[in-house]
Formats: sequence, structure tokens, C-alpha cells
Amino acid sequence: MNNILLQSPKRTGKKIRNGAILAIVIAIYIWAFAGMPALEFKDTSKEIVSAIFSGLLHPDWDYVYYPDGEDLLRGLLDTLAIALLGTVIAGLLCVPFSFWAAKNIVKNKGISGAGKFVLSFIRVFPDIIMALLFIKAVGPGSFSGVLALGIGSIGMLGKLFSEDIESIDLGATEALVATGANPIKAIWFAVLPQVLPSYLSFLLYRFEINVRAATILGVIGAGGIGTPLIFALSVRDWERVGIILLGIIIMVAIIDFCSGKIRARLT
Amino acid sequence: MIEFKNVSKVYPNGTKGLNNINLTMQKGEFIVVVGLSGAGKSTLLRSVNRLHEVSGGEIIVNGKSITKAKGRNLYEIRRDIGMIFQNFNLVKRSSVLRNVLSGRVGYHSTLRMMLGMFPQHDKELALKALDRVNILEKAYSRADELSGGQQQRVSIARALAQEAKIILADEPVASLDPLTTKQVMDDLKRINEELGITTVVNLHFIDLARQYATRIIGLRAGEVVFDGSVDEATDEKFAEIYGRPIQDEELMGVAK
Amino acid sequence: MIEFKNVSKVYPNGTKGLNNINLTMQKGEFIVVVGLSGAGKSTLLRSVNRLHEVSGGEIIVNGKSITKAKGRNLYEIRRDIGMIFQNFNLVKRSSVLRNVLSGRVGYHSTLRMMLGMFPQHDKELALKALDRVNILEKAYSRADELSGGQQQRVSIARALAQEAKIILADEPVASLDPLTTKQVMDDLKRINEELGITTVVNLHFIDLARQYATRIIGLRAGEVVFDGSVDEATDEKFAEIYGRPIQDEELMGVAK
Amino acid sequence: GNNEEASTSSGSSGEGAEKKELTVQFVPSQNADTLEAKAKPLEKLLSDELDRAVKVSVSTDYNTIVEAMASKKVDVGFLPPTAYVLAKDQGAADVILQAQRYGVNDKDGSPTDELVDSYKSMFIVKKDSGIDSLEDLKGKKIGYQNVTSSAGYVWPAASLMDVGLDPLKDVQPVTLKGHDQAVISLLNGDIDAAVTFQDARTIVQKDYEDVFDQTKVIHYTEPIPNDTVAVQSDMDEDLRKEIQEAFINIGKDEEGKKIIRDIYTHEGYVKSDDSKFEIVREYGEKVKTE
Amino acid sequence: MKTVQVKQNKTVHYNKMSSKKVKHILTFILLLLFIYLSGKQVEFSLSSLATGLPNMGDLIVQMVPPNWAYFSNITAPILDTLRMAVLGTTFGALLAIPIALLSARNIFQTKLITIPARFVLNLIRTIPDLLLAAIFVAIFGIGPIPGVFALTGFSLGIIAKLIYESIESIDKGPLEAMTAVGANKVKWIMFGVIPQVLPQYISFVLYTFEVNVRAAAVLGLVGAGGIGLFYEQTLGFFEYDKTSSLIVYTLIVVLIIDYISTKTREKLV
Ligand SMILES: Nc1ncnc2c1ncn2[C@@H]1O[C@H](COP(=O)(O)OP(=O)(O)OP(=O)(O)O)[C@@H](O)[C@H]1O
Ligand SMILES: Nc1ncnc2c1ncn2[C@@H]1O[C@H](COP(=O)(O)OP(=O)(O)OP(=O)(O)O)[C@@H](O)[C@H]1O
Ligand SMILES: [Mg+2]
Ligand SMILES: [Mg+2]
Repeated sequence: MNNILLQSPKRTGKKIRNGAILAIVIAIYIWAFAGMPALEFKDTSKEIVSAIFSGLLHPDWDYVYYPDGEDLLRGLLDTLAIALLGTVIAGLLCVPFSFWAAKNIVKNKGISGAGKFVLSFIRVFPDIIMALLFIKAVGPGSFSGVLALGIGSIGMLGKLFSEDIESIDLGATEALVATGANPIKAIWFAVLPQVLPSYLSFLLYRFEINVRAATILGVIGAGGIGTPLIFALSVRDWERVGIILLGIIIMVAIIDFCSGKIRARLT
Repeated sequence: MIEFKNVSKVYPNGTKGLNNINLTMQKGEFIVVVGLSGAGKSTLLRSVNRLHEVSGGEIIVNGKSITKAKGRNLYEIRRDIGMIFQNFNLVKRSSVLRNVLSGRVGYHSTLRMMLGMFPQHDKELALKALDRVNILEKAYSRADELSGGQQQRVSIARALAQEAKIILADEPVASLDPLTTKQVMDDLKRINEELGITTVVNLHFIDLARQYATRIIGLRAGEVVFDGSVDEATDEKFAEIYGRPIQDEELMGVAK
Repeated sequence: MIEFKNVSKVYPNGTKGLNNINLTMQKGEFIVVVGLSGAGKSTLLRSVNRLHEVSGGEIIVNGKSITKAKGRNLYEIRRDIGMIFQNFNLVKRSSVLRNVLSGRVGYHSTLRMMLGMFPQHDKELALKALDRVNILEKAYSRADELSGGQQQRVSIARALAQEAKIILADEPVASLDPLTTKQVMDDLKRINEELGITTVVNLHFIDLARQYATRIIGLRAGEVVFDGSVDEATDEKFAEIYGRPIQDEELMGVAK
Repeated sequence: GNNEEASTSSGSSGEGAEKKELTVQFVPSQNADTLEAKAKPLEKLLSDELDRAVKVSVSTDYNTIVEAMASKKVDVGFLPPTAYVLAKDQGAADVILQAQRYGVNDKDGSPTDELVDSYKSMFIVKKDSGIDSLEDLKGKKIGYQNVTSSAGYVWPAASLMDVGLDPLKDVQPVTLKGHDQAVISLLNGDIDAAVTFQDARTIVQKDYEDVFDQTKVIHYTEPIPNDTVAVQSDMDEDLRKEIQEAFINIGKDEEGKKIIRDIYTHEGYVKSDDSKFEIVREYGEKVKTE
Repeated sequence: MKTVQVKQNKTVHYNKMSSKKVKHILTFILLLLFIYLSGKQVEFSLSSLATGLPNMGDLIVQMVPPNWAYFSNITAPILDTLRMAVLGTTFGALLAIPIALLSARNIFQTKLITIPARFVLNLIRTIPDLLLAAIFVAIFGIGPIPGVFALTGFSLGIIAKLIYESIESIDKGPLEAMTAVGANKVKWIMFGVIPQVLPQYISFVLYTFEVNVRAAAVLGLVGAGGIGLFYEQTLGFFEYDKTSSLIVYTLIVVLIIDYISTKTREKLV
């Protein structure tokens, strides 16, 4: 038996290329680490961290419910409504984008590339500017938050979903094509059933992110529990932060539980 | 009737799938295509309904050139060709009935299909097709709950419901037990005889080929090396199709 | 030696996979298990190395009860049992060599395996195994670049490299062409004879069973309905294993 | 025409153009040590005073409120002085009122009993740092807020320029987010001096008790005008007057005062006009970075 | 005989079907109800959107063309951001591996492991970036370090969640093969799981890297520099042409990352 085979037969060209890539990666890490100051623990850390944690551990229970409104429950409800609507809007709008950007559906590389570019563009658009645009359109409040989340989420959902479409089994599509289906029918009968579970799973995931994105929307007064959270953080009212966090954690846990159940049903 | 005129197929990576094929398949024939793995059997079949684009030549299906057809015309030619895939190509997550019904989409408008509004007639047709392959009771099961043999039968039912004039079957009995194999082949044969549907089947089993075919086509390296009736397909001919120029590395230890 | 003592297996959904099986498989035997689809062949095989937990009874492999083994002991019993799967179960994205080497992980420390440091000896063993199934030159190809027959041979090489004392093969030749089928079966037979490895193969093909087996076991509905030498396995016996009590719905149209 | 757009939905009192819903947005001033993200109480006070539906929202970002006022989506905005000037210069808003607060005791940050319409910013350093005057800051690390912040950048930068130091080049500027963060960064030695409103140390005192013992003030800036109440530029005179009176009344009413104090730390409102903000423009020009 | 059979079967199945259908329809109605209620809660109004939409134009007009000269000012902060993103993503990606494995139900069949692991994961994902930042700033002072740590926590949440779901959907075959070979859990994971999820893992890590580059706002908030601060500044002065330069610059960086990530994935898949 020939012993030459004991060595991997990779060509030297490939070896050099891999070596070069490795060198570049190492260089990037050196560059990144070099920009970091030395790690040191600050004098104030003990007092302040303990203040934060004692606040978090003694949440401001009163805040849970005020008879006259503007309490935790109302805030969470508002957040939930914003996130739900935002996700529904994004969920509907991302579908055409995803198919546009999937290169196994749109065979022309240029066209699917353009779809990918548009999705990238939406993704780099900062939430805060998205929100600003909609505040100009509909005024401050939850509605502008919904629109900002709805449009802003298209970028991520579209990207994840189009990649999922790219990875499906094309056999079933082929079978449909063979029966004489046009592309739309083929997608409807062969692609959609396959991608539906992951589509819904991405939606649920994004829903959860949108619930948490309330923090960012809070900065600009776009409604939800975010505004009280930002206010509490900026005056270091840790008890208030604690109760709000607890509220969000419980809400996210419930969503996660439900989405797990739904996903289990789907697959 | 299917006519191959100087058909060639070169894959993007340079592999020659088909090399200047000239064949005429008559209406009502039951043709079995045999050949080694990689001989081009699948490529041949998939060129007929243009799942693969050929690189040269022309294929005429029932008088129309499928290689030149576009849009609606192409869809309509394909509608008349049913295909049974080796790995079934069912939508696993859809119900059996829906899979069978999907064979009917070529007959209706896109909008109607998107709304899932199949006429009652289609449903009956689909159920009848399922009944014919004896798995009617699975109509509302999800396709992935079925055993391999049952899935294969669903894919046959899909081709039946399509009311195609030609059926192409790519290794329809691989990984089926002998009994199911017989059932599937019998069924193809019966459809072929009863409805006069032209049937082209890729097979690995010589005995099955002899038993069911009216005509056998042998492929090797993308070329037709045998084309004749069952009687002409002697053991020697098979040996020629499969055997002689087997590369050394294709043989396992014992043969050495 | 493999001993089944009153082994039963009920699937969570209530299906009886195996029903009170008692069998003794001797060292060096070449056993072919036949039976209809759904008869329990796979279940039987997968119980041996406990890929399935049995619901009752005990299985003794080379004197040790695998059904009772835990942790390290279990891993060591399994290390001595090679398995060839119908659908190969290769890591498609890894190289052929790495797939074969993965058969060796039972022999080394976890840490070493995490670093992927296989000793030179193992590499030689893996390459020898590939050589034996005649695909040495594919050692550094990715598994998904291989044809079906070649992938099946990789999975045989994995079992060989494992230096197992028992080989279980679940329909190892489904969807292979006749030539490759012969190669694979010859190879299994040769390993069985040369190295005295107990071999248990599930098969759908009667002729293959007759040709290669030293002993044939027939299953039906989870029970052993035949167990004997090749000579005893007459056509009538096979008909009994497969045939008689076929449910109506298992028959296709023609049979009615 | 524009007022129509401004009112998103007509509430219970939606008859006639005059009774359109009024939208108010509140951005807290930076010099507040307690804040509540509450809109309802003010909503109620104002709608009682004005006898029309009022919708109040809160936000921490004044850019959005200015933009919303520019597109007539917000009628009344509580704007910090710098933001007001920018809004005014864009033709988006006119000031009608200014908030009043109690002054701050220089010594311990406690409130005085004198109502003022301005506040101050200050430079703080560690007691043992040996820095005693602005001149000593040359080459030191100074924690600013964003360059748009009156108390966190503009006024202190002007003070530095008064003693001949370039606020960006002669010291090492560090931009921080939040006045509390500035105090903490000073405490843990990340910066040598911090500029904050007077007296941001009380916020940090909750977490870090001896902050007043460890730090000292070396300089107070000139007074900075308090928060404004501004209206969108198209609003007609009558409505402006109505709103002015409404706010002033709220400040005088016992119950109203309690609410605006608890929630917005305002003590009352006085009439104001754009001329009072010339100083903001001047300072803005003075420290303009480019 | 046959037709009777067909009909019998049909009725049976239609009945079965309808109960399922009713369930689906009810779920759908419930969802619509939720959406409707949410719409009321946030005062959803298409007409106000339609009338207000032109207002967006005012802003967009101010954003084009971008202020090209501003590019040179923001190169340094963009590089800072990249640096933090590189480190934060790396740490997060490494920590995500064990958590994702522990959360995947096909790796650990027992709920005793997966449920606590998922709980921890949820906890990490819920903590707002701002709070995370506040804590890290208190511990490490201002500068890029708290930024890196905040991003670490953030990336950990994203990657672990996405990857455990893809682990749960891998091909069982190779796992069985590894079991049959006698591998213990660690070896089983090394040879059966990792090769299968590696492409997705890399793709998610690169995706997260991209998200982190954009999460500049968080970094700005903790005083870590980066471009977040510049967004605030340009918005504060209403210099929208500069804001759009920031967007364009980030877009370029993101596109480059995207290109590299696609190439890498193509090599790997
Ligand atoms: N997509 C492809 N790209 C490149 N080469 C291909 C492709 N598909 C098939 N081939 C090659 O074309 C040749 C013919 O393949 P084909 O699938 O038609 O063989 P086959 O006769 O159906 O074999 P099998 O019995 O294994 O199914 C083979 O050499 C194969 O490797
Ligand atoms: N995971 C499972 N859950 C429930 N039932 C199962 C499961 N796996 C197999 N069965 C059932 O157990 C019985 C035996 O199955 P098994 O896979 O052993 O059959 P087999 O003889 O290998 O058939 P084939 O030739 O089709 O592979 C069948 O009725 C099958 O439906
Ligand atoms: Mg083929
Ligand atoms: Mg089986």
C-alpha cells in the first residue's frame, strides 16, 4: 500500500492559501487585541455592582400595577402589542424579499444579488433613524414603533429566510415542475410546505427580539415598557429596573414556552 | 411518441451525460433502460421533460419540440408527462392527498391553485389513483409517516392523477421488498396496457427488465449500446452493457 | 456470539416491533435476515447494539449483556460491533478518510479525539480498509462527492477499520446496481470468511440470501417464522415468509 | 390645514377645528435626579385646563420631538435649551414658556428655596487630585457629554475657552453617556475631571455614598436657561395664549404643582421668548467644532 | 364494492379532517383577534400613515447626498467598532457552543439538562444591552472593554439560540453511526454533530458579527467610542447628510463582511 497517501494530498497552492488565511485571521486578532486597554477592575465596581444587584433583587413591586395606569402591566401589554404587530408586518413583507434574494429560486445571480443588497441595506439602517422617519410620518407613539419594527425586521427575517429557502430539498420542486406547474405553483406546493416551519420559527424568534427591542424604542418615545426602563436606568433606580426586567424575563419566557410548543407542532 | 434527435448533454463540470442519442419511443411501448451506475439513465429520462437542459439536439414529445418550448407551452407538454422519482420527491410535510393533487396543478389557473381550490373532480381522481395503488386509507396521513414502498406508490398515484400520456420512472423499485417491487411493476405494466400510456423505466434488475419490458435500451457512458426487444436482450448482451469494460477500481477484492 | 433471550420491543406508539425473540447467533456465521417490509428486520438488528432499547428480554453479546451495560462498558461492547446502514450514515461534509477514522474513536481517550489526533496506526488501518473496498483513491474526497455505491463502501470500510468482531448490515445493497451489489456482498462474505467475523445482513433479495448466507432467518410481524440453513430455505418456505398472509391492502390492483 | 394633520385622532371633544386633540411631548431635562415616565397626569391637567383632548408622550431623545414638530405631528414640546434653539432655527418651534426650578445649594447639592429659570453646570475633580482651577486641567482627561449637551459640553467648553484652553485640543476629551456615568468615571479614575449639571452627584449618591466627600467642584459655569415649553411654529396666537395660561395655572394650582414637581421636577412656568436664548446661540457659535 | 369502500373511507377521513380544520381556523381567528386588539392598543391607522408618508420625504431629502467628506472623520470610530465586534463576537461564539449543546434535545434527551440550559440562555437574552453595559462599565470603567463584554453577552444569546435549533434539525444518521461505533458523548459530538452544524455555525457567527457592527449604539452608550456616538451627534445637530454617510459607510463594511461570509460558507458547505 502506498504510504504517500498517509499525507493529505492537498496541493501546495491550497496549502499556501490556507496558511495565508490563517495568518490574516491571526493578524486580525492581534490588531483587535492590541486596541484593547489592560483589563482592570475599578475601585467603584464593588459598591456600584452591589447597589445594582441589591436593586435588582429587591424589585419595586408597587410598580406592577397602578390603578390609574402607566404601570408595568400596561407597559408590557403595550410592548407586546407593538412587537406582535411589528412582527406580523415584517413577516408578511419579508416573504417577497426572501424569494427575490434566494439564488435557487431566482436563477439569475445579478437579480438575487440585488435582493440580498436590499436586505443588507434595510439591516444597516439604524433602528433609531427608522423610528425617526416614522415619527415624522405618524407622530410619536406606539404606532410609529410598530412601523419602525415592522420595516426594520424585514432585513433580518429576509436574510435568514432566504438562506433557508436556499437550503431546501429541490426534489419536490422538481416533481412539481415535471407535472407542468409554473414557478409560482411549484413554489406554492413544493417550497412553501418545506420552509413553513423554519419561517414560523424565525418569526417567533424575531417576535421575541422585537419584545426586547422595546428598550431601544423607549429612547425615542415610541411606546412600550422601554421608556420607563430607560428613565429608570438613567436615574439609577435599580429597584424599578429590577421589576421591569423581571417583567420582561417572564414575558419572554412565556413567549419562548409557547413558541417551543408551536414549533414542536410544526416539525 | 418521444423522439431524440442527436441529443447530447454535457454537465457544467465537463462530464458527458449523453452523447449524440437518437431514439424513437412509440406510443404504448414499455421501455426499460438499463446500464451501470453513471451510464446516463437518469440524464436521459430527465431530458425528456426538460428537468435537465440538453446541450445539443432536440427532443420531440408528441409532435412538439420540448427543447424549444417556452412558458405555457412547456408547462402543457410537461403536464402530459408523469414522472416517478427514485426518491419519491414527495413534499414530506404535506398530506398524501395533497401530494397527489399536486399532480393536477397544471390544469388550473395559478390563483385558483394558490387558494387550494381543487375541483371535486380532481379530488375524486386523486382518491381513485390512491385506490388503484391500494393506499386509499392513507390519503390524509402526512407523507413522511409512510414506509418507503408506500411513498413510492404515492408518487405513482401522483403520476396517475396527472392523467399523463407518458410516464417516466427513474428506478421506481429500488429499496422496495420483492413483493412491493412486483406490485409496483405490475401496476406500471397494467397502466401501460390498459390506458396505452407510453412508459419508460430505469432499472437495475435484469430479470425485472426481461419480465416487464417490451423493449430494452442499454446505455453505457452516455451512448445507446443496445436497443431491441426482450428476446434480443440475451445474457451476452447484458454482459456487454454492464460488464466488459469495468474499470479495475470498480471491482472489489474478490474479483482480483 | 449473540444471544437473544425473550426479546420484545414495543414502540411508543404501540407497534410491536419484535415479539419474544429467542435466537443464538454463533461466531463466524453469515446470517441473512429476510422478511416483508415492516417485519422487524431493522428493529432486530438495531437491538443488537442497542440503537433501540428493547422493552423486554436480554441480549448477550460475546458473553456480556448489552441490554444491561452502562457507560464505558456499553461503549466497549459497541466498539466490537460494526454497523453498515442502508443509507450509509456518513457525515457528508467530512472527508472519506475522516468518516472511516470515526470508526476508531472507541479506542482512544476523549481528549485525544477532541483534538482529532489519530495515531499513525489508525490512519494506516483506515487506508487499508479503504483499499480493501477498492476506493483508496477517494480517501481525501468529501463523502458527498461519491456515488451511492461508493458511499456504501465507505461505510463498510468504517466498520472494517473498527476491527469489529461482529458486523451488522441493514440492507447494504439497496439501490446499488447489480455489479456493485455483487462487489459489496462478496466483500462482506470475504471478510466473514477470512477474519471469522460474525455477519448479520438484512436483505430483500432471495437469490442473494441463498447465494451468500450460511443461515437464513425469516421474520414476520416481529416473530421468527423461519430459521435454518440455506438448503432448508426452499421456495415454499420463502413463500411462507413473504407470501401467504398478505393483507389485502398490500396487494396492488392486479392481484385482485 | 396643518392643525388637522397634527391631530391624529379626535377624542371625545372632537367637534370643530378648535377642539382638535393637542399632542404634547415631553423630553426630560438632563438635570433631573428623579424621573417618572408618566404622561397621564399631565394629560389630565392640561385637558382640564384647555377643555380639549390632550395626548402626552414622553421620550428621551429630543431629535425626534423636533422632527415631529417640524412635520406638525407634535403641537407642544418640552425642549432643553440647545434643542429648542436648533428647532427654532429650523423653523419648527417657538418658545412660549420656560420651566422654573428651585436653585441648587453649591455645598451639598440640596435645593434652595429660590425659584429660578436657569441652572448651572460645574467641573468636578477628585479632592486629592491637586487640581484646583480650570487652568490645571491642561492635558488632563475630561469627561464631556455629547457635544450637543448644554450642561455636559457647551457651557463648560465655553468656560475652558475663557481661560484660554481649547476644549478639544488642550485637554483629552472623553465622551460619556449620562451625567451619572461622568461622576462614576471620575470616581474610578477613568477621567481626571467631569462636567455635569449641578448637582449630578446626588444621583450617584444612592449607589456610592461618600461621593461628596471624595470630589470637589472647581468651577461653575454661567447660568443655562431652563427647559422650554415650545409650540410648533404654525400654531395660531389664540391657542398659544391658551396654552401659556394653562401651564401657568397648573404651576400655581396646589395639586398641579405637586404633579409637575413629582414627575418632571418643575416648580412652575413663566412666559418666555426667543430673545432669552440668544445666549445659547452665542455659546453654540463659540464652541462650534467645525 | 370498491366504490362503497371509497365512499366509506372518504366520509371517515373527511370527518377526521374537519376537526383538525376547525382547530386551525380557531387558531387563525384567535391570531386575528390578537392582531386586531394590538392594532387598537397602538392606534394603528393606515390613513394617518398614508397622509403622513410624504413627511418622510423631507428627512430623506436631507439625507442625500451623503456628506462624503465626513468619511475620513468616521474611519477611526468604525475601526474601533470593528475591533470590539471582532472580540465580542469571538467570545460570544465560543461561549455559545456549550450552552447550545446543552440546550439541544437531540443531544441530551433528558429535560434535566435542556430546561435549565434554556433558562440560562433566556436569561442572558433578556437582559437589556443597556443594563449589561451599565454593569460592565461599573466593573471595568469606560473604554472598549465593557463594550466587548456587552457584545459578548449579546452574541452569546443570538448564536446559542440559533445554533441549538439547527442542531436539533441535523441528520440523525451519522449520530446513529457514532453510537454504533461505541463513541461516548464527547466523541459522538465531535464526529457526529460538529461537522454537520459547522456551516450554519459559521454563518450565524458571521451574521452576528454583522449585527454587532451595527449594534454600535450600545457601544456608544457605554462610552466605548465606536460609531454610536457619531449617530447621536449628527442627529443632535440635525446633520442628516452626515448621518447618511454613517449609514453608507456601515453598509460598505457590512457588504464586505457579507461577501466574505458568503464565500466562506460556499467553501464550507
Ligand atoms: N449535476 C451533475 N453535475 C455533473 N455531473 C453529473 C451531474 N449529474 C450526473 N452527472 C454525471 O453524469 C453521468 C450520468 O449520470 P446519471 O445520473 O444519468 O447516471 P445513471 O445512469 O442514472 O446512474 P445511477 O444508476 O447511479 O442513477 C455520471 O457520470 C454522473 O457522474
Ligand atoms: N420509530 C418507530 N416508531 C413506531 N413504529 C416503528 C418505528 N420504527 C419502526 N416501527 C414499526 O415497527 C415495525 C418493524 O419495523 P422495522 O423497521 O424493523 O421493519 P423492517 O423489517 O426493517 O422493514 P423494511 O424492510 O421496510 O426496512 C413496522 O411495523 C414499523 O412500522
Ligand atoms: Mg440515476
Ligand atoms: Mg428496515
